[in-house]
Amino acid sequence: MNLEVQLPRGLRLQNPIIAASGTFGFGPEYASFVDIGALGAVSVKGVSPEPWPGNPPPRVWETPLGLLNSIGLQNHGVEVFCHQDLPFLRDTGTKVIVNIIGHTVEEYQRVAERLNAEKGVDALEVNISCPNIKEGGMSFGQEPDQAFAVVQAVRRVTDLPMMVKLSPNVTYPTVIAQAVEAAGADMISAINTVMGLAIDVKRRRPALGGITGGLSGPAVKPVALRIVYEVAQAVDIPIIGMGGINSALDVVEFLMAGAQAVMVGTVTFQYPNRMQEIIEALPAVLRSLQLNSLSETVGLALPGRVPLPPASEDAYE
Amino acid sequence: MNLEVQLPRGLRLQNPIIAASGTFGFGPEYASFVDIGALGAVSVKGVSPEPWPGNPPPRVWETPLGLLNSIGLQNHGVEVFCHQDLPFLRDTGTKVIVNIIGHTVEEYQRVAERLNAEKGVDALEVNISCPNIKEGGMSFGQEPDQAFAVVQAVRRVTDLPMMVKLSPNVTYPTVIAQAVEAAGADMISAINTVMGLAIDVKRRRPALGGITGGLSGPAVKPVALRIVYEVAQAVDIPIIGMGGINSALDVVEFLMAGAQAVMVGTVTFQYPNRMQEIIEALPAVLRSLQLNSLSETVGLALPGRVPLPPASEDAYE
Amino acid sequence: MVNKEVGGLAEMVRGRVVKRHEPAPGHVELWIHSPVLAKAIPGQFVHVATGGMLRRPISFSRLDHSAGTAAILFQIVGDGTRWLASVQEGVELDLMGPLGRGFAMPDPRHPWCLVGGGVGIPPLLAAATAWTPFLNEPPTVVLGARESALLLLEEEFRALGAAVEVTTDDGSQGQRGTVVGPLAHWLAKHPTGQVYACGPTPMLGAVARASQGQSNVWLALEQRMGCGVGACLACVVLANGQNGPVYRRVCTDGPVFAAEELIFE
Amino acid sequence: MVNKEVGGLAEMVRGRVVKRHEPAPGHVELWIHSPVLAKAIPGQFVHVATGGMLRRPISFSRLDHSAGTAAILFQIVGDGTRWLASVQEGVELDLMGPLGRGFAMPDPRHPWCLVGGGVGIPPLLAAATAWTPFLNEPPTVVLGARESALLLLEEEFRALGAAVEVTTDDGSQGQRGTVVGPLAHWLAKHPTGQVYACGPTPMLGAVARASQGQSNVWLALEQRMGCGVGACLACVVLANGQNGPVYRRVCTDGPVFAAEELIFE
Ligand SMILES: Cc1cc2nc3c(=O)[nH]c(=O)nc-3n(C[C@H](O)[C@H](O)[C@H](O)COP(=O)(O)OP(=O)(O)OC[C@H]3O[C@@H](n4cnc5c(N)ncnc54)[C@H](O)[C@@H]3O)c2cc1C
Ligand SMILES: Cc1cc2nc3c(=O)[nH]c(=O)nc-3n(C[C@H](O)[C@H](O)[C@H](O)COP(=O)(O)OP(=O)(O)OC[C@H]3O[C@@H](n4cnc5c(N)ncnc54)[C@H](O)[C@@H]3O)c2cc1C
Ligand SMILES: Cc1cc2nc3c(=O)[nH]c(=O)nc-3n(C[C@H](O)[C@H](O)[C@H](O)COP(=O)(O)O)c2cc1C
Ligand SMILES: Cc1cc2nc3c(=O)[nH]c(=O)nc-3n(C[C@H](O)[C@H](O)[C@H](O)COP(=O)(O)O)c2cc1C
Ligand code: FES
Ligand code: FES
Repeated sequence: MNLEVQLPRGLRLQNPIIAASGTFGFGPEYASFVDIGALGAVSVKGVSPEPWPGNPPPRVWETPLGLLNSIGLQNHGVEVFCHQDLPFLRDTGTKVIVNIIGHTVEEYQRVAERLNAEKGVDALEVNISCPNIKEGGMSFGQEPDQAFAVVQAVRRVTDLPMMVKLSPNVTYPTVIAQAVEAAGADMISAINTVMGLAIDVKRRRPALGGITGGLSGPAVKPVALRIVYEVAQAVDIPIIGMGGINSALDVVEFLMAGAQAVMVGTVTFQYPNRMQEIIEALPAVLRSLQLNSLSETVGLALPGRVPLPPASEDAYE
Repeated sequence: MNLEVQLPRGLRLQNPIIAASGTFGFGPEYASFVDIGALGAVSVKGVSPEPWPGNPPPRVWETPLGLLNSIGLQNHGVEVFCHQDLPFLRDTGTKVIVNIIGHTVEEYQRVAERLNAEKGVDALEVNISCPNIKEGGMSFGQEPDQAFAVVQAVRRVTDLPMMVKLSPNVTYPTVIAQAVEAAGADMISAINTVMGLAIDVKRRRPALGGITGGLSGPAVKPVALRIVYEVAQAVDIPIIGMGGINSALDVVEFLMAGAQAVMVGTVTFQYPNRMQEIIEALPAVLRSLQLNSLSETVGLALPGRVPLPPASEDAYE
Repeated sequence: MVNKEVGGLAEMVRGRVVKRHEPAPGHVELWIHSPVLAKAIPGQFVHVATGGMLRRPISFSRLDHSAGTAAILFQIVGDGTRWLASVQEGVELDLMGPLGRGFAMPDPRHPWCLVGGGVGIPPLLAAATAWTPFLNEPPTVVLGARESALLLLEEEFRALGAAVEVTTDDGSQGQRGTVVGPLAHWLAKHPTGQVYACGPTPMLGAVARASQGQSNVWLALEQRMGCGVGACLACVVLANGQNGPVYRRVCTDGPVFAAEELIFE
Repeated sequence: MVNKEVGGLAEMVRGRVVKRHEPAPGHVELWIHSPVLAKAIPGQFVHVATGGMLRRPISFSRLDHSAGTAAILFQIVGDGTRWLASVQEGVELDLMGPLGRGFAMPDPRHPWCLVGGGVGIPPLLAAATAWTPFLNEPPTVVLGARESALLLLEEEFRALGAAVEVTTDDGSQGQRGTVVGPLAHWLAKHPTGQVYACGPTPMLGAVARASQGQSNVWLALEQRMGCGVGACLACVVLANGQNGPVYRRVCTDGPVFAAEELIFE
């Protein structure tokens, strides 16, 4: 089965499985465990114009089938990224998506502009979950006008395929989605982590050094599917879905909910190999559901697209 | 250990464990499985002025350590509730919290007023997650001004202790919390379910008859704790915490995050007895953490309240 | 007509598996020692903890008062039944039951017919076993299955003296087709006949249509459940209410309903 | 001084447990057959799948090239180690490793001292076993534990010819108090001494303070980990960077750091 995915501005993936930002480092870290060239793409950890220090530890904490993290977007900045990591990634043969972050609109622009100078960047992913330091620390992704401003500013300085990553921590995700579409986003990726907290009862304080953290992993899958499903009906640009994907069946859920491709994050920590296993399993899983291509699967569960239930429903079970 | 909890307007619970609305029916259903008189209180399924039909089935779907439901607030209306269910509950000796719902501000008022006529109602829980039919179906709990309006209207017609139940599906839960405090709420209960969706890949459509549903169970515990922790710092009224509680240790997490009492929901379906087990286990669990009362536990993890780490941290482990 | 049959009082029960059998590929029957469950009425169910967030409802296939055992026969369709299928003799299960309203015993003056499809067959065996001694004649039994290998409990029904007709989707045994053919035939010959059916919802819809106008047609329904005791309102089916359609609970208003109570889409 | 030691190339490994032992209450040691892991450098660790969302990092207590086995010794503190403790001989584990930078071998011209507290002791045994044959004299070993019953591997160190000093919190064996007393004493006598310490973070902070100014002090740290391979930036500790404090990764920059690299609060 042909697993290729054709996305805007000529971005073509050999398959729909992308390593999610922040869970696959800047490229080389997983090289001895994963055949990176076999992945649809890699989205690198968020990259800012200057190095960011990140949050105090502990930075991860397990919750029921979920993971809380408060890495605080530690990274060594776009310069080091371009010299140290990008050449490696370019040579793997996979598509490289650079997740960009900033504390102000200008910082986002600066990273995007710097990447124009580099070969081997296939797309940008604008992570709008960063605290907007000018607006008192609320994230850019939580207010439509701020999301619009960031995306429009980045659009002005880049011709690369650009996806914008939605925060689930908003009342109306579709409103943010429409704002970033209007600002020139080519694609939407969703979702980033869900805000959460755990208490370390022995130490009588929040478990994470950064107090609150972002929840990921299987626990958030229903939240992610809900947002993908709603956003798919609200915008006309492709969606890259993610949140709790563990298996090829999970991927099918996201495709049916309207995603064209998916990202896989937290499960990689436990099973570095899982992305490859999913790529290998996907054709058989689709066929077992009487589906013969990716494209006919995308959006199958959206309103107005529901086909008759498969005949087997009438059989005895 | 004395587990009593003293709440506003003279509402006193014998212990902090309350059956969560919608998971314990209208009272009699669990009578052969649970010693209802041993519970801190029971919050009944949402009650509206007239009967509501609810959503088409399937109405529940399991997700990774979570449960999606779309019951659609089916209930037989406040009249039937008062005649059929309330007398039973009154006789159990537990405190009775009536969860009230409406499609308009007037409907909320109508239920609250009707309950004024009844003995045996110890408190109201205003569920503001209902679709506001006048405002196009968005829930009352998602906009501060609408939340304010409902709560103020109910406050005008009742002198009962009144808690308001927050939706987690908002950008700024603290803003809603402050609005309902300003409108006269005596307490806040948090959280209601998190919006989610699952796909039934075999039937190629959303799994639930109501399409989207509310996520509950252990998966949402970090989300609930985050909101309790933030709201506890934003308002001066007591908080009843809930979301994914399965054990006495979970209860301690909520207490340390700032809740005075908790509600237990989804786990009851699997283990009807779990609330009683928690009540029995709580004193020993608190003592094992060198805590000698409920009151010293409440809010222990809030900023500025962190005591020195217990001495045992320095010991070899 | 409304099902007014009420079952034994439900309890939390720990029951040890005393026998395990695989009657067909992917199907397992477990005999559980539990005097409380053994007193169930055919058509009632037990809510089994299998490790997921929710318990799993399963009907009784056999109820033996004197031995104090109840059996459940189920198909492996997902995680819960997979776990349950892995349970070996000697293991203690965490159970709630008996739950729901079972079948009301037939009127001995009229003939009776049991119609079962797939894993809808087991509760009918419990019914046939309980009632045959008290009735004038053994039942007519119509059994349906996808294929011959998946046909359940045929021998047990024959041992009770029942007249058994078999249908399979692929014609590998008995008549090719569904249970509705033989049922319609039987109904035509027995206008006062009493029908007890259990199986997939589309089959029950077909049974309801085939028996329209008849008043003694009882259907045992399935629906995804939460609590199993009437508290959560998850397990509803569309039924005729006094003022139009209403949702009724399979766990406590059913699982057995009169066909005329229900609305099939 | 920065730890430049690099370990063997890490792989995904399935390793069978060939021996299981309980050296103290609540502690288990597992010998795993895996030629890949057996080539690890003392101080490196293995990332063990135990069913949770994250793997569990555990250091090697023994490394036997010729037998192709590596051992891990751990305390039961939560779900992951509880599961691991339940593993019996013959079971195959899902492992990633060897990971991290291990200890650099001591300079044979100077004396060396191993300082271990609690479950920080095991990796020091791997080091002592690997190095003693190549060095002029066996190490001085300072072991700390909460109480006598929880003291790990003392006999194994003595069997290597080490001079072992024991401290316990409650004085139930050896000197009452922490490892810092004997260490300070040893450092005073051996100004060019090389120290290798592993244990709870507060103990390592105390070791760092006691050895301030000394340059050959190596600490093996613990921190909650995600990936174990440097990708997620979860496992950081505060360290001295070129322009002030920076966060460095325990999994790939460590777990072994020079004491002078680190900032203890
Ligand atoms: C009153 C009643 C009696 C039943 N009796 C039998 C029986 O005797 N033999 C038998 O094999 N099966 C019976 N079923 C169906 C049985 O409950 C399901 O096959 C079982 O719950 C599937 O669980 P799972 O974890 O293996 O599957 P999954 O599909 O993984 O289950 C996921 C969820 O869906 C629910 N579910 C899945 N299928 C059904 C279904 N058909 N009906 C209701 N809920 C479902 C499960 O309970 C669970 O909550 C009965 C159902 C009901 C309501
Ligand atoms: C490099 C390294 C080497 C280690 N070597 C050993 C060893 O040889 N023997 C031994 O007994 N222990 C060792 N530990 C500690 C061991 O990793 C934890 O005790 C273990 O992960 C606890 O898992 P759990 O599920 O039982 O506990 P839980 O507390 O339930 O674990 C919850 C989470 O916290 C993490 N965690 C808990 N305690 C620690 C800790 N002290 N350090 C790091 N993460 C922790 C777990 O990995 C998990 O992600 C080492 C830790 C590191 C980082
Ligand atoms: C440790 C960690 C770090 C992350 N860092 C980033 C990041 O830098 N930029 C970003 O856009 N998303 C980041 N994410 C979010 C993931 O890319 C993804 O959106 C989320 O984890 C949900 O997918 P999952 O459940 O498959 O992990 C991070 C997630 C984790 C767990
Ligand atoms: C099946 C079901 C029905 C519910 N119905 C209501 C309701 O009527 N009113 C309400 O305020 N909350 C309702 N809730 C939400 C619960 O009261 C509770 O807020 C939520 O389930 C989180 O707690 P838990 O994780 O312990 O279940 C319902 C939850 C479930 C699972
Ligand atoms: S399963 Fe809860 S009402 Fe039927
Ligand atoms: S555990 Fe991921 S960087 Fe160390």
